[in-house]
Amino acid sequence: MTMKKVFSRPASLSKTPFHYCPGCDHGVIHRLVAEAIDELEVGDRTIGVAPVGCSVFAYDYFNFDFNQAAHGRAPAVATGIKRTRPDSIVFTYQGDGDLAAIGTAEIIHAANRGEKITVIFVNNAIYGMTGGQMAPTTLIGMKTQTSPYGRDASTAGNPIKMSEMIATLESPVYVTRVTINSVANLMKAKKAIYNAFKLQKEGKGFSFVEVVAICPTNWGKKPADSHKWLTENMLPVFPLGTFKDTLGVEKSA
Amino acid sequence: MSSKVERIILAGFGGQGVLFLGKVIAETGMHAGKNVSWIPSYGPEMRGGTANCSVILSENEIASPMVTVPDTVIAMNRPSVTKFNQKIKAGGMLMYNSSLIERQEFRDDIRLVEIPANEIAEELGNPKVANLVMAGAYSKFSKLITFDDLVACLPGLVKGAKKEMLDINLAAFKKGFDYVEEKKYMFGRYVYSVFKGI
Amino acid sequence: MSKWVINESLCKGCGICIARCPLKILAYADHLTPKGVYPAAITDEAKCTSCAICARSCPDVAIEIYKEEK
Amino acid sequence: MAKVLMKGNEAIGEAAVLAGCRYYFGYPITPQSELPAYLAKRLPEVDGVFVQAESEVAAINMVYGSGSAGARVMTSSSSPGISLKQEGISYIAGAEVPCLIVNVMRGGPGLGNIAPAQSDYWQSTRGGGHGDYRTIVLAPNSVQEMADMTITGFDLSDRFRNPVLLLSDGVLGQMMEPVNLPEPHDYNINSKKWALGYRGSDKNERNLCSSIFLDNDELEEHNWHLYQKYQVITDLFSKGEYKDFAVEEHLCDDAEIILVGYGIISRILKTVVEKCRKRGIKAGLVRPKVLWPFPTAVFERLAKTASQFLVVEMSCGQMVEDVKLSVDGKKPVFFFGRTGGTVPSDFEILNEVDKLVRPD
Amino acid sequence: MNLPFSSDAAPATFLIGGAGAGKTELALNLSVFKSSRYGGSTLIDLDIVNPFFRVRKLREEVEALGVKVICPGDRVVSGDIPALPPAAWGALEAPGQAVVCDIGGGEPGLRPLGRMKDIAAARGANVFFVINPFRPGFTSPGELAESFRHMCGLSAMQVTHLVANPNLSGETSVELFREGLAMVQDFAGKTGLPLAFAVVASELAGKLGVAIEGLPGFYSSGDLDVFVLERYWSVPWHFGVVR
Repeated sequence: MTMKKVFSRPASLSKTPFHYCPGCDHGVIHRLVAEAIDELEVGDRTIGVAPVGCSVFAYDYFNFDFNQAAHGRAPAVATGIKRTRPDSIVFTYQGDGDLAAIGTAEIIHAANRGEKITVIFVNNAIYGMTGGQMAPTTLIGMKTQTSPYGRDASTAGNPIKMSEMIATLESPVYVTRVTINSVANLMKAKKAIYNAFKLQKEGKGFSFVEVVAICPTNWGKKPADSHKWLTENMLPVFPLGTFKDTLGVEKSA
Repeated sequence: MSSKVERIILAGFGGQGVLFLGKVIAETGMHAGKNVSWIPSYGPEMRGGTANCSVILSENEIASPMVTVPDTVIAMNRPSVTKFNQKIKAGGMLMYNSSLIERQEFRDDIRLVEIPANEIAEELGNPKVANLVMAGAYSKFSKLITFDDLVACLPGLVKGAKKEMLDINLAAFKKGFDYVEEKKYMFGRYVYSVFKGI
Repeated sequence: MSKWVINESLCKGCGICIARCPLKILAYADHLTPKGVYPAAITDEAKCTSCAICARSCPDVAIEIYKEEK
Repeated sequence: MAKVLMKGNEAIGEAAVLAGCRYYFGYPITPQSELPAYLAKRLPEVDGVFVQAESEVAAINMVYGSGSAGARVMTSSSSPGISLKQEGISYIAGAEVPCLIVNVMRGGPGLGNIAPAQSDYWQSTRGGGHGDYRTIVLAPNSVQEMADMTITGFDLSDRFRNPVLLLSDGVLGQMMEPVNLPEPHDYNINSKKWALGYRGSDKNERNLCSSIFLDNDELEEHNWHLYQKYQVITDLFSKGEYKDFAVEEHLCDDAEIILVGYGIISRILKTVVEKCRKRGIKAGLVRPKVLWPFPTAVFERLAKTASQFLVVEMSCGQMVEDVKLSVDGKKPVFFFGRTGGTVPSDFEILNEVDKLVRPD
Repeated sequence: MNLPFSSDAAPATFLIGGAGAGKTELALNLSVFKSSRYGGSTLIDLDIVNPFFRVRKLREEVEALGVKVICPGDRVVSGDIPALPPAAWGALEAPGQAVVCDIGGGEPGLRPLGRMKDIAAARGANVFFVINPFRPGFTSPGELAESFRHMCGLSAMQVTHLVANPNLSGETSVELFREGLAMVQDFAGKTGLPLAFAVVASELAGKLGVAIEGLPGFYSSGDLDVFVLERYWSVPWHFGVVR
């Protein structure tokens, strides 16, 4: 009688324990990235770009090469890496402050140039790292350190829908929004991340996966309550779905 | 004109090809084994509608490439004369495009050379080569480059040009050179008086 | 028959696995790990179907699941 | 190879290609736009990559990425654009990634104008971005040197894993002179074991390019490591193999007044020195070819023999501070400068020399 | 003789309040006091706001005094990363040692408490609202009431006691102390919340007629319980220096 592994830690994920708060979604998203890399068998030629934000140490949690970029600049750094080593699998891992505020120019133009990279965008509607300030994706009325009276659309604008925005561009081949609030959604997220990397492996073009995620600490909620809050409040604003799939990767899979 | 160094300012309207004219002279100088430098007008000088560049041809190493006191000014339009007339070294030369610049009271301590460059170019069927007419004319005066140097250098300067174009450029050089020759300017003497009272 | 293994040094006691276990056979252990956390533990391994929902949900990738091979 | 007549900006571009640089990331700004234009045309001919970025900020970060992946990579800009690049330069210095950055200086502060200037001396030699770091700063004064120093710059940056700044100005960028182009180098992208994507058989750990050290002790260790590297560089330039490369002296041995200038100014000063000599004034010229590390030793030595120094810059006086530090109060150091795009003429500088040498 | 504060024995104490109210200094002192009194205590650093005022800076010093410090991992200790230590939950759940929780100043610091309100309620924790009436936002009865209402809403925890910490740092005089104390007492009267004690710096204790036997400790000054502080944390640019 032998025991077969049903589930274990993916090889691309290092043994270093995450520094994240208990219950943080980053850990699951890291794992999904590592699983996709393993399943595509590209772990020996993957280069990640870590952002500024809570996931600033992302580089320590994977067993492949990493660059740690300045705030918002990861898509530019990834462009430099991918252009230099076109046979590498290059991805950025960015939060909403990084990608949707300070680095808006970089992400839009990397997408528009059709850089053959994968972007994992973790949207939790708040700046976690600096202590819970308003993000570009903060919901209307949501109170944060810098929107103490609730986000007011008349002065702070509306939540930016990055996936929808990027899907308007010609070049990207795959733009999708997922979440991991339930096991079913988690499996869809896993598939989306796999698809995004698969397209890159095939040399196809810019792929973008937005993961709507929780920040239990800055939301002041237990993880389960946070996932519930996400479902009730964030998903109506950030609807799940695939906004662009030029090559039909979802159907072919 | 010193035999060791020639400092030239070339000026005109944008589009008259003065920067290219400078480049032709500099490149020719280089192929003739001279030290050369070329600087376009740059910065505040660019304002006011004239484009200009400075070229130095020299037997020796060129220290400063800046030309503040030119030996020669090649002026393609009126504002260029106004702008650079007073800067020419005493005993230097003002070579001007008389198609666009009326004869007038110039300084009397410099050599004046008038070339109806536009008219000559139009005769050749291409008004754009007026600048090259001036190049041909300049080679007549230069101690550092010759007409043959100019001709030898041309194919490298207009890479990929059609034969007709090359021919018309050569013709422009020639016309400019011949114009000076025919007019029999008195080299080595200041001929400011030539125009006085004519 | 399944085998449910937790790496207690990775567990942060967030409780997501406990909440999501469809058979409700996970609970906090009654001991503290060296890191000062009450880790998740399996209460009735015999009932485990090795669905791996707990493992997939774990943000710290602390759980491994094995199943008897036929 | 035969001489070619080239613009300074173009010479940098061609020299970069010859140095094995195949990656350029930039953004247009006057007066350096000929350089990206040249490379946009040239790099595809050698299977290189030219990317016009969305901003200088993005461009320098592309350089960071490409350099961290082992490339010989460059970017170029002019003063306001270099200000935007400072964030990236700080990261690149922190992560010890080699690259070449070209600044064709124009007037400032702010938008200033597009005229030539030397007012980024402080920014270039003092770091420019945040944190304790240095960039090697090379200051050419001819189109030939624009080409030569581009190649030296790549070599230095690879050797020390440090960004190198080629500090030029609008005049040098725009002027044409004959250039002897160097022989092409082969550069192997897999020559750097530390680079991301390096897949040599001797690689046993994953590679990381990062400037983050959240632990106080780790950061302090890293800072002192960088400092030691900068000391090594300083020594190599002041007494080691780059000693002669770092500075040019002209007629200094018997000089009573030493004129000091870099870049295009040094060319004018050479004319001034010649004119001075003709008039019986014992003038000499010191031209720092490397602005960091500053050639301090030359000034220490000349402070013993010369009686005064005159620093000439196209700024309100920036390098003059380094000259004063080097002369260390032993002899008076004077300054003459023009700004706003006016390149001082040999006559006005001569006039200044006259005032100092013949004070009545 | 140390006068034990009547509710001191509660197994867990949360310190909340405005930024700069003096929570961190009080947390350090309370945990040191509890350590000496009960043979050990635990201090939890839940500050996700300002990396310059976190107890983790003084970790070694207070651990030498028998206080177990729980703070985020070493690698983020100097970072601006709001990772909460998982052991915080374990410490609050575990029976045994007295636990003091220091919460970061200002409103954002209060948010993470939402994750802990259930466990705090289950343990019957003391939730002290620390007031320095000389800090902006607390200087008039109206302001104080508004700030209190607002912060209680954010913290999701039920405040059990008020703590008065009237001080102007080194410039605190007896008169100033009494003036500030009166304001907090007045506020306590209005809200019906008990004023647990007032915080007094050791320099001021003598002037108030408190005979100190050991620091830090609880003493009586007339009808008022005071907690006299040892100054562990004088100014942020001296952090790490313990007298």
